[in-house]
Amino acid sequence: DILKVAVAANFKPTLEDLAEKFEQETGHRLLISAASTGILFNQIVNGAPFDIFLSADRQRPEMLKEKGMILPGSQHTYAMGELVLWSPGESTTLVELRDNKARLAIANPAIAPYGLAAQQLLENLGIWSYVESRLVKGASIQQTWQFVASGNVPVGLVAKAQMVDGDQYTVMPYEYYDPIQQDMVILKRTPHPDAAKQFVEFILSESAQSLIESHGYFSVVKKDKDGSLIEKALIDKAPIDRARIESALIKD
Amino acid sequence: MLITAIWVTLKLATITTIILLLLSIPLAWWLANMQSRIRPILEAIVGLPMVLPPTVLGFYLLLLFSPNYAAGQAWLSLTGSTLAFSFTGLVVASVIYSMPFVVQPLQRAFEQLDKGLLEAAAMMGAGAMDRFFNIVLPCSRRALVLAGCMGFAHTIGEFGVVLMIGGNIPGETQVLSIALFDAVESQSFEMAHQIAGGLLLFAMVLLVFLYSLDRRSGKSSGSRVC
Amino acid sequence: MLITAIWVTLKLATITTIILLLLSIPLAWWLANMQSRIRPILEAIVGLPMVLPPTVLGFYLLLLFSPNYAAGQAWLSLTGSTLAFSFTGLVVASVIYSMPFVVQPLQRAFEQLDKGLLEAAAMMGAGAMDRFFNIVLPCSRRALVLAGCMGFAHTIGEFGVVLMIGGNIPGETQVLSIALFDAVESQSFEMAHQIAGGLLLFAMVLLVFLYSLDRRSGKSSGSRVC
Amino acid sequence: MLNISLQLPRDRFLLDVDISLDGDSIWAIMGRSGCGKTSLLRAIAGLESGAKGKISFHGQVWLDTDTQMCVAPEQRRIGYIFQEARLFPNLDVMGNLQFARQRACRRDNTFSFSHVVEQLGIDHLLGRRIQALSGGEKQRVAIARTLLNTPDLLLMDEPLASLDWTSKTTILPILRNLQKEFGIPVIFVSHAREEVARLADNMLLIDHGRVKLQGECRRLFISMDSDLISDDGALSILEADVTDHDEDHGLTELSLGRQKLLVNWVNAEVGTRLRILLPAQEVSIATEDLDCLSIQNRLAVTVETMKELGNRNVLLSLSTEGQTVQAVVTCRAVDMLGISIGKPVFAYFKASCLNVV
Amino acid sequence: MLNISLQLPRDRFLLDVDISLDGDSIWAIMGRSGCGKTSLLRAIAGLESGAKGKISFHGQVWLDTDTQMCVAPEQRRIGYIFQEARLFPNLDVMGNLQFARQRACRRDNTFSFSHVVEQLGIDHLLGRRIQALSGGEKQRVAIARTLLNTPDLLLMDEPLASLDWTSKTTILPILRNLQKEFGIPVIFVSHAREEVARLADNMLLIDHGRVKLQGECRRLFISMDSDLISDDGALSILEADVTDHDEDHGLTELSLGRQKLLVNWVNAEVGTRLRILLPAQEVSIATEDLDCLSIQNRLAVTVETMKELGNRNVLLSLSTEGQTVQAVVTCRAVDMLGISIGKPVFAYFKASCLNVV
Ligand SMILES: Nc1ncnc2c1ncn2[C@@H]1O[C@H](COP(=O)(O)OP(=O)(O)OP(=O)(O)O)[C@@H](O)[C@H]1O
Ligand SMILES: Nc1ncnc2c1ncn2[C@@H]1O[C@H](COP(=O)(O)OP(=O)(O)OP(=O)(O)O)[C@@H](O)[C@H]1O
Ligand SMILES: [Mg+2]
Ligand SMILES: [Mg+2]
Repeated sequence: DILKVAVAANFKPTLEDLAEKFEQETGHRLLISAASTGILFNQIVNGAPFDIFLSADRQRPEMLKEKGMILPGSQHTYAMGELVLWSPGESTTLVELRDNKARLAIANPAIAPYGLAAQQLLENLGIWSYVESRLVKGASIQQTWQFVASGNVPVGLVAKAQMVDGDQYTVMPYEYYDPIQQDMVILKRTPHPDAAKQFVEFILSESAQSLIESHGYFSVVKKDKDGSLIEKALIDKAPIDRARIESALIKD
Repeated sequence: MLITAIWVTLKLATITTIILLLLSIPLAWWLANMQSRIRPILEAIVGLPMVLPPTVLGFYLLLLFSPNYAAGQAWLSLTGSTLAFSFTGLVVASVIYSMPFVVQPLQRAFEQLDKGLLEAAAMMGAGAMDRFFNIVLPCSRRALVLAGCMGFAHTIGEFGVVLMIGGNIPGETQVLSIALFDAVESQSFEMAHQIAGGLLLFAMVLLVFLYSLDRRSGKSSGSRVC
Repeated sequence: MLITAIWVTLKLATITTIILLLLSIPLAWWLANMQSRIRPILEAIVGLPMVLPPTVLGFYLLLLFSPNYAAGQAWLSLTGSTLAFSFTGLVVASVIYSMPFVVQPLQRAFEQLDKGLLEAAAMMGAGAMDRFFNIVLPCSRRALVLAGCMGFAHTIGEFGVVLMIGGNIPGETQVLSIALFDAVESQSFEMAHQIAGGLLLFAMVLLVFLYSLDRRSGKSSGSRVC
Repeated sequence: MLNISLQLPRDRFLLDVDISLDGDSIWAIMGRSGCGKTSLLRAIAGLESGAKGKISFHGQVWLDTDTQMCVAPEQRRIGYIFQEARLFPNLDVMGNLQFARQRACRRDNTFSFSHVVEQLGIDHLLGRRIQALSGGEKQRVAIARTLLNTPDLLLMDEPLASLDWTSKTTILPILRNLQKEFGIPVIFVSHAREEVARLADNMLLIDHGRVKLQGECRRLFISMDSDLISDDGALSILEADVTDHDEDHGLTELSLGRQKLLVNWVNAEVGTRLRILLPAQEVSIATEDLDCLSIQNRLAVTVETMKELGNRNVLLSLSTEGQTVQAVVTCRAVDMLGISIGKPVFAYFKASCLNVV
Repeated sequence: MLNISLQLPRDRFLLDVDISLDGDSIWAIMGRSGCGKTSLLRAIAGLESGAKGKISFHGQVWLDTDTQMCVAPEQRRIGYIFQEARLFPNLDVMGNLQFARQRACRRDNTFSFSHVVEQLGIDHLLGRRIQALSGGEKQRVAIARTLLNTPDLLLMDEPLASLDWTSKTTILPILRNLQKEFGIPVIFVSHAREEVARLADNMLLIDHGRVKLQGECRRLFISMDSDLISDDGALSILEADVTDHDEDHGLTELSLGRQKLLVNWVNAEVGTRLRILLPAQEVSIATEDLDCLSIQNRLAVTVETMKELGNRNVLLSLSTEGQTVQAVVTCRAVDMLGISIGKPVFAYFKASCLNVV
């Protein structure tokens, strides 16, 4: 079967790697359509012929569920994003950032999950008000990355998944922002529910998850003591770890 | 992959340009000769798609095409498929989006045409259609080429509407501009540069060719004043 | 919030349109009167920005503006600030993006101008500038209005480039089209409808007003043939 | 037969015309610049949307505002030579001619292509761009184009204005032929009295949108009330029959009743009736019959009327053989020769003064 | 003084002209349609980029391809009345006139605005749109516009072609005045011999891009070799002094040496030298001195030359008082009266035939 997969643009490179494996393993084919989560959501609501939707957030799948547009029980978190502070030139810290006049690139909190996370991080660290007027907001995390990569903004809060070998970056403490849960759903109108379920199973499989992890995401599954896979529930906020704060703020 | 995107793009741009010209030529002629007071209103309506961001225009087209609403429902029951996320839908959307860029230069050219020539043709027994095809269109050749180029180029470069309406489905609605966008988004800059370079080169060759076609009409009569 | 976006949008569109006209009028005149064989090449270059998806164009502008590269570095050392994410940068990007839509109708109008009128003016002692301002421009009034409208509307509706270059900074680079995009992205449809409706209404009023301005020149001489 | 009853508002007056023009003759329209000549032609052609009234041609109604009837210009089969040439700039000369030829009303060989092209002297121009033609060349191409279209009615707006005399004299007979041989009515606007006298049978004088005078040229040129008659403009039109040719001297002898006239050689058979234009200026009066004078023509006439013209000249109307000859002489001559109404005198004019048309 | 030495390639020939035109006279350019008249004017005006050679006006060099010198058209202070009117469609009639007025070369009152507007009869048109003017109205506005621009040299391309006779006769004196009173040289193209004879002092006949004849009109119209001379075209130009006025008869008496001429009343003081056009057609020959004839003018002349014209007419050149009068008579008259070279005869012509200019 051919599965039409709608994927949030940030996850597309990862999904392409996964797709190869999936196609080999199952013989199904994937047609990957990438766009921003908001666009994909609007398209799905208005009749887009997708089978599976890999969102960059948890909220849109939730909304689809409320509308009754998904196969019951098909919503799963498939990866979790991680924020990093990236300055390709001289490395910098959030403290320096608070005190100097440099611009800081984040994704737009209003429309991008990474943006929301960045805002939470900065607020929780108490430096939002310092940097707010210097923020440059990308419409997506990809754009935010481009702002920094092109050298137009010296520092940005981007996704770890975007970092490539040799990039110097600082991982931000995940306690300071709500987990960037990326959920997937199977759409109710899919003509290939079985293949779709196979795909979901595949994504949650250990091998897939380790590949996802290697692309810079938190894996969402852990092995149970008895070796069976369980879904990781990272919904509760982790307790704040003072030491991590210090290091995030001060370490260069 | 890229090959199919190129193919879809060329098909889309060509079909769209043809439909655009077929629709815009009579529309522009009608507007150009309209005596009514509502002409500026109609002209403004034709120009309106320009002021909406393409993605937003695409969004509203999505709503229009959606089976959730009357128009889309009607289309669905008529043809058995939705307009959105189909090649046909892309063509419809591109036509709407690029229409002003084709209608307006044509309308201006038609307005500037010397009416005396049409009177002369009429006196030789040429009816309205005859005059239109044998005088109006040949005399507006430059404007037709320009309008066609604008429509074609704009459709190739178009992206927001296509993304919204098309859904980026490879082989069906994934056009080059989206592939290019994807490449930039997924940091495949090598590929992005190649696609962008290829697009520019192709456009350059096409435009130079078309613009060279009517060298002759542009030739000056040797006057020193300009 | 919305108010500042409206303000930035209007400011951007107005300044861009003015700059566009200031640049395009001489450029179009130069192209229209060019005898050289390279004219089609120059014309094609002017038209090139059309074929690139705006976001991609924005991406390349981003590279151009970057202090990592020569052009951006030069600008930085000259002015002390980068072009990206500034209002000035938006203006530059919008001008580049909308240029073809302004140059081309102007060029066509200039080409269609009866050179005999210019000769007549020259014989009355009118120099090149005098002729240009007192004959060429007044005779191309419709095309100027059209070109201005296209530039203005296109700048208002422009979005990809602005999104890329602007960085969505309130009061500086956050324009209405981006606010509208944001609203659609975040499913704030109520707001999206309002902004879109307002934009359309504003554009409608403006365009109807401008197109009504030159009713007179459009008035027919009573001929029955068209 | 063209019946016209027409109102058309112009900037300063109403063009208000009610005439019928018979189809077997050539009509000239004259009048001062801006009097409405072009407007009238355009209304006949159906080009003026503001025209109200009735127009019919050979019984076929073209316009009737009462019944909302209006035949489209392209269906009226009119040939219209505009005041400007209006050639199609997208076609070359050949293309312009072919455009007209392909849409010809009749496919008969009223005028063969090569004949028209040759007569108008445009054979060498066929491949030219319109932009590289001179004023007169454009005008000739426009005439050729209209002729090749073989219209049923020909309207011409100053068709010969920008042509040299040689071109004029070759084109005038073609136009006259059009009417005489093919029965195509011709209506033309002209400012040149000479042209009108040579070409037209009938005339219409328009002033501020109204017909001021209408009728046969030979009558109008004689009519004393006519505005056209300034002392340098009066013309007589005589009809005479060919009686003999004098080959030695290159002269043709005509008879006007019992009197004889000599004109420059005319290629016409004995018995043909000819039309002669005689400008009043050319006629001199003698009280005696003279033979020591180079003037070859002498008619015995009687003074019918005498009208003093503004500048102390006198316009004499002289009758002979049922026709009228006009002469302009000075007051002084009238005094010296004692000319008075009813007096028999001799009218002298040179053979070469007579234009035979 | 305008010196022209010029080559300009045309489609079928090279316009190749080498002339100097003196600045104190009015020059006419004649020639068949397409012979290069307009091209010549355009080259003088600096409008033809292909023109090569030298042009200078009053010592000022306008063009010299050797030294790459070329004065821009707008700096040559030329008034150019084009074959088409070329009014600015974005301005109304008043706007067109003001455009020219504001750029006038001299701000003196060579022609006051109201004077020009009135003379050309366009006062009622001032507020009009260009599109709603008749052909002749456009032509007159174009003339007014050029006059108001007060140029230093006036070039006119068939300026009166589409005008009625009344308009022509009011405009001709204005143009003549321009040269005579204000010393502005005038060069004009015309196809109408009448117009040329009335307006021009000198003439240029062009054929296929080359000057075929050049010189004073009075000489050229007499010259037997001239192409212009068909038997209906020959003209004599005489100069005579006013000696008396005959108010009773509305005549003016002129003296041509010891002989007298009578012409229609001329408003000129006794002693003024006048110029008279006398068409050869108008002149009759008598072997005796007659007084029973209405013809008022009689000159005793001697036959100088005789030239047989194509159509069995003879053109006689008659000398009297150092001037030349031409006459066209039929061969028959020559035979009958026994006219031969050297024979003294009498030339008769009517007072009203003489055009005084
Ligand atoms: N731009 C041009 N390039 C080449 N040849 C031209 C151009 N314009 C006109 N000609 C040709 O040159 C010749 C002279 O043209 P020109 O306009 O000077 O004639 P003209 O004497 O003014 O004739 P007319 O009395 O008909 O106006 C014509 O044969 C014409 O076809
Ligand atoms: N479209 C128009 N609307 C109103 N009035 C017009 C229009 N066109 C011309 N006129 C006016 O109507 C009058 C008659 O114009 P028309 O063109 O019929 O004159 P004409 O007799 O042909 O003169 P000419 O000999 O100068 O060509 C003129 O006074 C002119 O100004
Ligand atoms: Mg007219
Ligand atoms: Mg000419």
